[in-house]
Amino acid sequence: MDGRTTAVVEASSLGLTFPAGDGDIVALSDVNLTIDKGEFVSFIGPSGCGKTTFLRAIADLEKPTSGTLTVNGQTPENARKDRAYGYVFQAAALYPWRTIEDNVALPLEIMGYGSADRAERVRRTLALVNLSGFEKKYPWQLSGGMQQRASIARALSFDADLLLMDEPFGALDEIVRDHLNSELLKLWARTEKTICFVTHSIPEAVYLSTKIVVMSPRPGRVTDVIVSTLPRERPLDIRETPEFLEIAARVRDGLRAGHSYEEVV
Amino acid sequence: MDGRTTAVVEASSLGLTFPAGDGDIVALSDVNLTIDKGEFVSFIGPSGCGKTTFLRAIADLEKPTSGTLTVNGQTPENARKDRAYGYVFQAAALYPWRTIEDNVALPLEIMGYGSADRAERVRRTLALVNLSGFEKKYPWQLSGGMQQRASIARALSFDADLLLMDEPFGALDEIVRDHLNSELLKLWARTEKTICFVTHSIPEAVYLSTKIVVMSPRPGRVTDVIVSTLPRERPLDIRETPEFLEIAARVRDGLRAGHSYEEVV
Amino acid sequence: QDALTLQLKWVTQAQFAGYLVAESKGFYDEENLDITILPGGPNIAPEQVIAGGGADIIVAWMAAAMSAREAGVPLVNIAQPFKRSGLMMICPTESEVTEVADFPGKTLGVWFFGNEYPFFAWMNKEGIPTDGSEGGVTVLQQSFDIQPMIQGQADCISVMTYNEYGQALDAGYGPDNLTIFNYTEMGNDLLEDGLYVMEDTLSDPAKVDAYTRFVRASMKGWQYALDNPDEAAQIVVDMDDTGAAELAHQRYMVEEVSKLVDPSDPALDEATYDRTVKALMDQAIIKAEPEGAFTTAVTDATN
Amino acid sequence: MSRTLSMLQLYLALIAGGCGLLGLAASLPTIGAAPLMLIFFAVSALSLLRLVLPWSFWLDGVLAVLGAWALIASLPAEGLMPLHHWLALIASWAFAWLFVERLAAAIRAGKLPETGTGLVIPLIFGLALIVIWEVVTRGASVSPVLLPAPSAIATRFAASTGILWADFVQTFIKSVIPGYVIGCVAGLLVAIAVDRSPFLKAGIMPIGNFMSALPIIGIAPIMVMWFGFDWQSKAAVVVAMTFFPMLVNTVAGLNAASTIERDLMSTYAASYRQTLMKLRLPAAGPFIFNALKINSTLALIGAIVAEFFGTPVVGMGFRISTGVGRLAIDLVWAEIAVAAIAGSAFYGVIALIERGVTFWHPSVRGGRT
Amino acid sequence: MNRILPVLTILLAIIAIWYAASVWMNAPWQTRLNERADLANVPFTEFVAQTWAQDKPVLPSPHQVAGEIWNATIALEPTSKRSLAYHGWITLSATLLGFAFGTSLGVLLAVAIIHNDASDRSLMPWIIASQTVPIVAVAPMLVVGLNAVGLTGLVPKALISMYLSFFPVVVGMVKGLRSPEGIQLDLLRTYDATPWQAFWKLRWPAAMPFLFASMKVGIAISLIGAIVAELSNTAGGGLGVRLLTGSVNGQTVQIWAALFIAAGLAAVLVAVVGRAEHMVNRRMGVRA
Ligand SMILES: Nc1ncnc2c1ncn2[C@@H]1O[C@H](COP(=O)(O)OP(=O)(O)OP(=O)(O)O)[C@@H](O)[C@H]1O
Ligand SMILES: Nc1ncnc2c1ncn2[C@@H]1O[C@H](COP(=O)(O)OP(=O)(O)OP(=O)(O)O)[C@@H](O)[C@H]1O
Ligand SMILES: Cc1ncc(C[n+]2csc(CCO)c2C)c(N)n1
Ligand SMILES: [Mg+2]
Ligand SMILES: [Mg+2]
Repeated sequence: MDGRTTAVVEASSLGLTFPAGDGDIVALSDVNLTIDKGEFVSFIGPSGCGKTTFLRAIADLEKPTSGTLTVNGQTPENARKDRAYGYVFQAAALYPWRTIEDNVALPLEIMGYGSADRAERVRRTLALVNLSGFEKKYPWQLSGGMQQRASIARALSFDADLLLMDEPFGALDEIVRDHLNSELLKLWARTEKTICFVTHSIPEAVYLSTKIVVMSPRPGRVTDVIVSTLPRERPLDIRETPEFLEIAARVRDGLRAGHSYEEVV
Repeated sequence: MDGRTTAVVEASSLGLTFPAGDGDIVALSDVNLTIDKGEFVSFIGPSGCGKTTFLRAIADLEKPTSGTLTVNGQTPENARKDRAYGYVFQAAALYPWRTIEDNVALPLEIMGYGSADRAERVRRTLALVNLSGFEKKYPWQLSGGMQQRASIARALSFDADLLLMDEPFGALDEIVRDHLNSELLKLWARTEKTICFVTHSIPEAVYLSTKIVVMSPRPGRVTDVIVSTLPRERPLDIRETPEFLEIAARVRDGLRAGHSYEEVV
Repeated sequence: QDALTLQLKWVTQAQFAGYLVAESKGFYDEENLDITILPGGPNIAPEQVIAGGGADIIVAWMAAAMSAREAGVPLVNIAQPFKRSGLMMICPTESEVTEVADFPGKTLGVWFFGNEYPFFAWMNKEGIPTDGSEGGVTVLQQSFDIQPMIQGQADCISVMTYNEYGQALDAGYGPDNLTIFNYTEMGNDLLEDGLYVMEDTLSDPAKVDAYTRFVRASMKGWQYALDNPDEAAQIVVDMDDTGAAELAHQRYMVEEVSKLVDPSDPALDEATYDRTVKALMDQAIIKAEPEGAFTTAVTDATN
Repeated sequence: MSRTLSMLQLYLALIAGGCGLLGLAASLPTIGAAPLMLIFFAVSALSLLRLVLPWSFWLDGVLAVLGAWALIASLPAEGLMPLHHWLALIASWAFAWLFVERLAAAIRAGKLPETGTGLVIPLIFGLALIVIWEVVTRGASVSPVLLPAPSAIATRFAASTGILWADFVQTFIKSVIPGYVIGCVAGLLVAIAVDRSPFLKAGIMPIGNFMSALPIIGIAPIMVMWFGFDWQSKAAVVVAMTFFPMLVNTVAGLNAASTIERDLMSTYAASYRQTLMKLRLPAAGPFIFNALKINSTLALIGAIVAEFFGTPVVGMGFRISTGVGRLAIDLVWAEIAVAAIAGSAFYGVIALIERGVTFWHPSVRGGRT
Repeated sequence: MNRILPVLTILLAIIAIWYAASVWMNAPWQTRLNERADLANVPFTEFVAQTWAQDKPVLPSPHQVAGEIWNATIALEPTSKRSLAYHGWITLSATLLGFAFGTSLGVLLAVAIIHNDASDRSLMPWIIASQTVPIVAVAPMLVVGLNAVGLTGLVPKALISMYLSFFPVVVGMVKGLRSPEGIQLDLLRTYDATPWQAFWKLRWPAAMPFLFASMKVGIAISLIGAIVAELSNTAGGGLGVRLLTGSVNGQTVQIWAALFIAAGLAAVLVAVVGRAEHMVNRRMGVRA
């Protein structure tokens, strides 16, 4: 798996066009990006710039229309069949007829884990996202934030080395978000996973990432890749340091550049 | 209308309890708050603390169960019948069978504006929110941000003196949000409207408001009312000034106090 | 035992008393026959049932059977217990119909579903148009009860002497406030309730033998029914799976049917047959003179 | 091409080709008896070459047509079809299926345009059913009194257009249309009235549900008794049949507007009428059309049933019931065909109007929000 | 209580209107009867009573129907051929068998439609067309045809029930099996789940509410199918046969009694499906 290269995701001249009735929609064009093992990469950019599309392409949920894309050195399809990644969608997408533990167990059932192993993994990942005690509840009995955490647990349960997260904390208020951000950082530090993370929040992107990919729309392009100079160890109040603010300002400039207000929204 | 007092909204010992199968839900308890004419008041607090409920009570969409609440010195019901306010819901709530301009014209039709006046107001408010050129589109042909702006235009079209806005910019990305924030500030400065504004974002609250109401849940109470010392004129980069950061820190502390993480989420 | 299925033309009632009594009294068993009697109804065409193999013998009116013969179901009459027709048209006094000449411009209720041929043959004979043209009658597809007369929806309605006429009597109608046209009395009767089988089965002597025994036992049933009308009515009521048959009404029906059936002679009267065929051809209900549409082989053997 | 066959397509191809091969072998003793059939068997057998050579799906379509043609051309006038000809039926059907299977795949892959070709598939399916019907009824000598062949029905249809048209006018124009309009409008109005009063709603809805479970067959004789023999009683049955679906759907539809959409009206202090006209009726549109579609099939059936219980001597139901009595089964099927065509067309028209009126609904505009 | 009161009020109103209507509709015939019997000047109250007690009324009064229902159910042995309980059972058995057939067929077709492009495109128009065929017209011929291949009794009736009841099930199940959102299907794709797994773990449970809604419609229609079939298959009895014999004998009271029993049976069957839905919902943790 970690063959000749440490690149987990490698995109070169990647393009992805959606056919549409009145002219095609170019969602991604000429994207070149390498994500190495153990990196925490944030994607930021205005709505519709192709962040989700790029994550979906990595996950083999969309087919690139040009260029090449490899995941763990293989095609995305083979990587998917190897169950190389866990995906956290923008919405929690829990199945309402399953309890929280059954929801978390879903990928394990499908991948054929034994039932003892399953129970153990469910217990462990639920504890990790602070949901112990809610195993037997149904999704609608939990708040939005708890649901989102359950969906993260589900993606973590089978220990894929690559985590793809599409605005997982979009619906949460600032305090809860802060808490989950630092939990996620701890998890990442502990497990050495590679994480691709989509967000709209500049502070969040700066706080979490080792690398920030700024994108711009029409067509979706990578306009800037900012490598963070922050240490790996990040207390919450790092966000008031000048270094942090400086990176944030750079991200903001990058964003604004690709953002001609009138046409984007 | 602007009778003996300048208080637009006046709540004293306000309580609102939802009856529920297993024990009532106290959404608001002992809320005391006065909002004067021309103020820009932000409400901030964790999910479920009663922000929406308070706004709905002002709008006469919920009936308080204890205490008193007056709007323009009258009961909320009479104020509603006087069409005293414009309401922007958390979701855009545009009618999918109407074009954007017809959606904006909806309150005007209902309030019996003449058709020439209607056309003029629609044109003007759509221009205000930067949607000129999209008059004939249907809501589902617009992005979420554009929909949200159309719903703001709809609330502005009939020039109510009081604007109630429930997380109007929740679904937008930072850049667009910044833009709309400054537009809103300009509008407010120009028209002397009174604005009640719900948000989850501390910078947004601080940037916009003359007064920030911090709430905490279970039961919904007002834990802090912070009067902004920022000038009325606010360029975007005011957000990097120490004064701004200090107010933001105070809001954050207020929020955190009411926020015992485990039980809320 | 030879198994045979008999498809009746209508719901279980005393119109078929002979067969029901024969079954109930064990006359068929005595002839070493295992008979299944299937009730009919307004949506069941016995000619179609026998064509589909759902029955061996059917009770049918000759006009319908001959018409079916032309349509490709080779039916053959093997016996004709009913000698006379029970069909009548009745007109209440309010309709102001007292003779055939009064018909033009009136609305007449007629049963369809293969029961309409006698009426059209009659009108054809009288020269009264039925196609809605000038000087003709308006025809209604009548429901199978006397409501159209009670409701005044038709000026005259079709009845059977042994069934709907009884309902009319119960409802307070009678000879004094009705004009009655009896098809038999007018000489317009077309043979009703004969027994028909498929032609190809008659080449099998074993089948013919079974039919013979069937007819013999059935006639014994008829004889018994007419001799013991009260018991026959009770048997009919008992054998009705729908529970709709009323004893008093069935008793009336046995009485009336006895005027139409000759239990001593199941044979087809050739003169009546010829008249029926002529009437059908006159009216183009059938186009060609039927060949071999009846056989006396069975009735000859019963003696 | 051969690489792109799915499992199902592979099986179908093997069945089609295999039947061709077997049929070819079985035809050899009587070679020359049915040349068209022989050609069909031969080419079918050849189609097995698709395992090694490319074989366009258009060829499968051509073979399906050829097979159907050969079958119908060689149907015996009397008696049973030769046993090995049944292989041709199976092969021809397998080719048809294979053709639509591959055609659908081509449309999905974007190799063929959706419009036009999309219509071809249901048409082929229908034609396949008719060919099977024709071949089975005639090949197995099914009595025309039980089930006539489509060709016989078509012949009768063509010869009886006068009668069929008169029956159509009596049943559809005079009974169905007025009954449908009255039933639907009444259901809509009562729903609006009921919706205003929670008390009425709570009282009427359970009873409405009970009534809609009433078997209408039972209503028909009563309506004939009440409203006479002509179209009025048929229209009354149609009214009774269409009223409750419309009532139930509209009541549900009037509740379809979301709380927030209603609250919006409330913030404008809109009157009941304004809320009804500008919000609740438009929001109920999809539900109302649902009822209109259900009713379009119910209405015709109701009118036909009612004609079983007494009519003037015209009408589709009359013709069907007397037709069965007279064993004019081909005419009965011609009437049934008229009913099916009229019913489908009625449904189609309502569905088209629905697309126009509720263009905004996700189910119509294609699901993208 | 606050559910019963409105229903009761409306019910009372209906019964009052019904009584009034039966006076009005039976009056002409009663007048003629009285004239014929030379009864002049019958007091109004007595006349009203007469219209409510006719033997073969145009519109039977509520108590006549209720009395007939009582006499034909409670007052009789359930095995009696005059008992509506007996006939109800016969119809019910055909209904249930037809409903089982119809639901299975509907589900199978829906599964074919969502999994196979060709089926998706070819079946739906014909399924809709199938419902425009007047089954009442086809039923007699179908009964004869099935008889020709040796099927009699329960099965032909059940097949006609099936013909009517599969339709709402296909329509509902196609919707239901397609109801999972793209994101939920994508989730399974990220696990590389097989179509079989996607069906059982996602599509099938997601379709449950649709299945039950369809089954409620389907079982009521099944009953109608069984009754239609009995009109063409009078052997053996059943509620349809009672309707028919009532109609051919002009026994209006008998028709109405059979109708009400049929509607009551439908209501009970729908309630039973609703009950089953409730239980499944509980097992699936659906919010109360
Ligand atoms: N299935 C699709 N068909 C057609 N166009 C699509 C499809 N999915 C996405 N697009 C288009 O592709 C572009 C990129 O979409 P994408 O969802 O990747 O944006 P995003 O950066 O994730 O935006 P957001 O921040 O709003 O989630 C958009 O213009 C969108 O309209
Ligand atoms: N209609 C209702 N019935 C019962 N409880 C309700 C109702 N509406 C709101 N609540 C409850 O009242 C409390 C306050 O809700 P409210 O919507 O005002 O919160 P909020 O501060 O707007 O939260 P958010 O930030 O998530 O929008 C919550 O606990 C909620 O569950
Ligand atoms: C000629 C022809 N034959 C078969 C099918 C496919 N098909 C139609 S119905 C059915 C059964 C259940 O789906 C199947 C497989 C077709 N489309 N066209
Ligand atoms: Mg996205
Ligand atoms: Mg809220």
